[in-house]
Amino acid sequence: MAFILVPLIRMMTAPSFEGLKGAAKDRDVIKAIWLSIYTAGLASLIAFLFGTPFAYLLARKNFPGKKLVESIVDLPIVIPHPVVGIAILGVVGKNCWFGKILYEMGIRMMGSVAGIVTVLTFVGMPFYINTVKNGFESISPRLENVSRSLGASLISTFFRITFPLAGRSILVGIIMCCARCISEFGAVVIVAYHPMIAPVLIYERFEAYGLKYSQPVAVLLVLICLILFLFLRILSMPKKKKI
Amino acid sequence: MAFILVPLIRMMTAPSFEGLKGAAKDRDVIKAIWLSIYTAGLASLIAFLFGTPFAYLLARKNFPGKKLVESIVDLPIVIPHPVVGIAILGVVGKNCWFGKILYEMGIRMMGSVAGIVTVLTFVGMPFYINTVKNGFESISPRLENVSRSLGASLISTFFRITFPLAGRSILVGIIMCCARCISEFGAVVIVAYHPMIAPVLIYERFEAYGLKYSQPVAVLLVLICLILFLFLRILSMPKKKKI
Amino acid sequence: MIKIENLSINLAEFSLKDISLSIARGEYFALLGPTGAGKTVLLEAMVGLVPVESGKILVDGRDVSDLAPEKRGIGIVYQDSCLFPHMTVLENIRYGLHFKKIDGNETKNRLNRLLNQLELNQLTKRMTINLSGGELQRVALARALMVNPAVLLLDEPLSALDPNFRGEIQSLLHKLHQDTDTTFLMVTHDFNEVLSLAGRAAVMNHGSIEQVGDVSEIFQKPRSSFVADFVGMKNIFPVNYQGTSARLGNIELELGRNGKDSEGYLAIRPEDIVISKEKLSSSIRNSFKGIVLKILKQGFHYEITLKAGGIIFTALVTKSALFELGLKEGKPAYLSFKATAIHTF
Amino acid sequence: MIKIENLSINLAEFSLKDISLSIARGEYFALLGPTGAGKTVLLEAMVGLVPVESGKILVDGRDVSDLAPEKRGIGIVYQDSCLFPHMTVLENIRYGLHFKKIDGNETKNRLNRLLNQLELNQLTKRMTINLSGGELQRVALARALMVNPAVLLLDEPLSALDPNFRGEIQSLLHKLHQDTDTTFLMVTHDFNEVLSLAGRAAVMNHGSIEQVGDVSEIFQKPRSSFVADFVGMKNIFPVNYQGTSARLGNIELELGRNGKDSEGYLAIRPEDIVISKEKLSSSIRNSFKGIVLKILKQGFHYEITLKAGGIIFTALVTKSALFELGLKEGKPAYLSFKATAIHTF
Repeated sequence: MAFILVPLIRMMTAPSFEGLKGAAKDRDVIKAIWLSIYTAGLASLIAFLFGTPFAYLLARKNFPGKKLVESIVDLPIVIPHPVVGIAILGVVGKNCWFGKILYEMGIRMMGSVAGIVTVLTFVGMPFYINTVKNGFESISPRLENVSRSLGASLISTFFRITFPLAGRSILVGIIMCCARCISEFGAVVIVAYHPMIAPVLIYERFEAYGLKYSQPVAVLLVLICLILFLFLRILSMPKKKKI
Repeated sequence: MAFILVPLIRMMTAPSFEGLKGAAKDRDVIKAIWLSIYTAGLASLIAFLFGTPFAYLLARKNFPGKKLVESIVDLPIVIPHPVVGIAILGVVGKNCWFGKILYEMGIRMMGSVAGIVTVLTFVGMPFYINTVKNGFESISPRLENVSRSLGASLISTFFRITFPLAGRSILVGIIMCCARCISEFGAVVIVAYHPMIAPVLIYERFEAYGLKYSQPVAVLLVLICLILFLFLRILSMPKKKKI
Repeated sequence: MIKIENLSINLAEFSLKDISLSIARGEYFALLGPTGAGKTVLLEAMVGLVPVESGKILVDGRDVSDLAPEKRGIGIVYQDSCLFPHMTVLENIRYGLHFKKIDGNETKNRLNRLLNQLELNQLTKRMTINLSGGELQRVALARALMVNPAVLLLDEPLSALDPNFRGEIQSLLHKLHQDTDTTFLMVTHDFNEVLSLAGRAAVMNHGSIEQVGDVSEIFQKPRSSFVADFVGMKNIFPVNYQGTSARLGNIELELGRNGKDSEGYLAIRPEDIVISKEKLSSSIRNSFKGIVLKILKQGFHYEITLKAGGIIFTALVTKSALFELGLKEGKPAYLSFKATAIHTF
Repeated sequence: MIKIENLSINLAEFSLKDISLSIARGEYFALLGPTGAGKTVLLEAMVGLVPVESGKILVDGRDVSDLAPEKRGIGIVYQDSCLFPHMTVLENIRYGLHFKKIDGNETKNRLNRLLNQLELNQLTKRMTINLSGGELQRVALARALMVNPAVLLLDEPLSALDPNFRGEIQSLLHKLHQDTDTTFLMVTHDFNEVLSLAGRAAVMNHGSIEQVGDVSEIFQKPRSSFVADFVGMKNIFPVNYQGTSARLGNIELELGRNGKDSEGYLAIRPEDIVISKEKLSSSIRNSFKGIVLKILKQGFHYEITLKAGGIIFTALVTKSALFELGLKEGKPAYLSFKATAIHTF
């Protein structure tokens, strides 16, 4: 507890209000934080669109090799962050056929927003899928059975019963994914040093000017994370009531 | 699925066998990987020692502010990685009273193994505590009640009933914590660029020599992560039987 | 009407072997069996949640084996009622109407009838979280009957209720069944429910059906030792048959009919054994002197264990009979039973 | 012996108000009540898992209210048996011996006796995962009795079992209770179990005790309308008392004793109402002409609903009585009951 709290509180209180104000006015800082939020949001949206049906499949169906698929989904969590960046560069780089296609379509990954979003989706996806999968699992399949026995098709049942009941889990999943994306540094720094997301900016300030000058930006970013996190906690709180 | 697998497979197959052998013989690489494993193991041990009783408390007792405590435990997951490093430096640095005490005791955090372990414990602890907490929660408190009604004290009950039954969860928690520690980069790079853990080495190679030269080291590290991960999956597999 | 022909299912944990069953339109049918007998799998196969390996399921003559659950016309009510928690009571009941073209007037009439019969008029605007167990189950019944299914499956509909609510829902089920032409198929553990509600029943064991027939037949003429044991037939003995009599320990029983092959089993319900102080001179063919071993209170009755001719019998008597006869452990008594009370298998 | 004095407990969800209860050594006591009445909280307070707010719990005269659970000498058996899954059957049974100094010979004898009584000799080396429901519960009983507790709490010990196992465990409980001097306190939903096993019982509602007494007294003389309703007393009416008679709708009842205050309730068990075609000339004081409204099959009996003097009565008759009397819905019949069968409260 103290071990976790003391460093954070110390950091939050270290920079003067002036320093914070200065950082909040710094155009580079604002741009970086905005880019962080923007790319994290995009990555979460992608996770929502592609991850939701996938999570439903994992929650409801049993098929041979399901454990393997679940393991693969979890992989990005355990891969060292710079390695994630290197792996993605390996695919989208110009000496891979896929990278060539992208290059010819005019999409550049290295050092672009598209690259950042790709990396963030990669690291955030498992968090989204696992949260939403648990959400779907906590809804009794009997509710869906009853719905179908009353004449609703599989798709009607999903949109009328499953989706509304899993709404909270989906929101929590999006926030989890978002939080994970905003906190990512190691993978992004490999793929795109520029445009600079906030953690990269903090790192650069730390390297160039030392601890004191990186703290105000860090505090601003943490504040944003905390707000997200607070949302998460408030949402997951009244979840205790049984469905 | 493909989105996760393709970059990884591509990366695993990109470096030639010669390149891998070369990397495996490189003393710097071996030293870095060993340091990664060693520090991750130490951090997991610390998490085990301090996290187990804490997780038990969270699983069994209800107290006002429990939600708050749980939120604080989860905090390190959402804090951007470089910020974690900066926060820890803020406490152990020489301009904080705590840092001064450490300095006078001859313990240096900045650029030392102790520093790395501290950072890793910080990021790994929530994974350990949450996993083990879930493990404890899945053991019916009635088993403990019965044990106590048969004459076993609180402590006897913990060591004879709860701990053996939670054994698998504890192992999974340690592996989760270990995996998270080995994958960490952003926080460590702030506190200790040297001695170099494997992700930092990979980053340095990438910056200095480019993609091609970082890949072999990345593959080696990923292999280690995958082995850890395989353990995790095998352990969590037969957990389906009801307790 | 629902008809099941040679249905086989193979799941990892359960399998059903060659199930055949025919339930007439409007019947109230009970499905009995121990936990793990495959009752729930059979229900799920009817609803269409478990793929059928071979065999057919016919609803009103239409083969539904390959149809999606929503096209089968089979409703289901689970023991935990499974109301949709994000809807009000009324929204729950009307849910099925979104998917069925039903005439507005008919809908209105049926809704009003169900709300009245199930006494749900006061609850329509409530959320389901605030309902009691009995109320939940009443709403679940209304929801299932609102779409007028051909067959309604009831999966232990009373088992999650407090005993004092059970009677209430039980009489509702009786009434609802009489008022519709829906076929009711109920899985239950409780013999009392079976005897009160169902006309016919089937007993399942290890994935196959052991016996199908009228409820009274199943309880009074079990056709296998498993069924006899399951429905609580306490006096089951292996015997040697000789023509119209059977040898059991040291005593010879009069069957009044030819027995089975040379060897087999016979069973006598404890209620069918008459206890007396003197040998009865009546139309009863079998009367033996024995010794009372044990007297055990069983609800409002007493269970008497007697030994006669080396065989231990169990009989059930009322309290007043116990006192009138002055039965005591260790004292002699006569036990008698009619030839027709002996079930052979 | 266990004695509870003015026990009060306040939890977020439940509270117990001023519970007092005294159960003699070696008694078999049953605790009844609807879900949510606080039965489980009371058990947990006795075991020491819920902090007591005020009041005392005494075991064999020793105040244990502030003792840790392991020092109270109170054992518990849950419905889901709660065996330790990482131990064999024998290790489970012997578990309590690690913490108690018991003479080796005594231990051996008790272990053998329990293994024999509960027929566990063949199972000692098995892991608990492979046992059936009945076997699990037998092991749980052996484990609890191995440490010879002063009091054994049984939390619905039969409710998780298949009905055909219930009888078996029920007779085992009866036997075990007779062979030890341990006080048994059982929470149950099943009246049959109460009537078969328990001597005395208490009915709880909303965190307080509504009635304590002999089992027969609770079923035959419920002291509140809640208890009457809960134990299935169907005929409960509000009445005006006048001396030794009571006015109920258009009819005047003879009580044979002075009634309560001017207003109150009375109850008659359906079994105590006699139905006849002619007015009975006997010692029965109350006999009225009525009309049969409904005949409903109830297990092996029939429930007859009659209307007499504007009041609806429910009576329970056997099948043979139904046919002998030729009762039909809409036909007249007489209903009679003794003055002593009327319970006033």
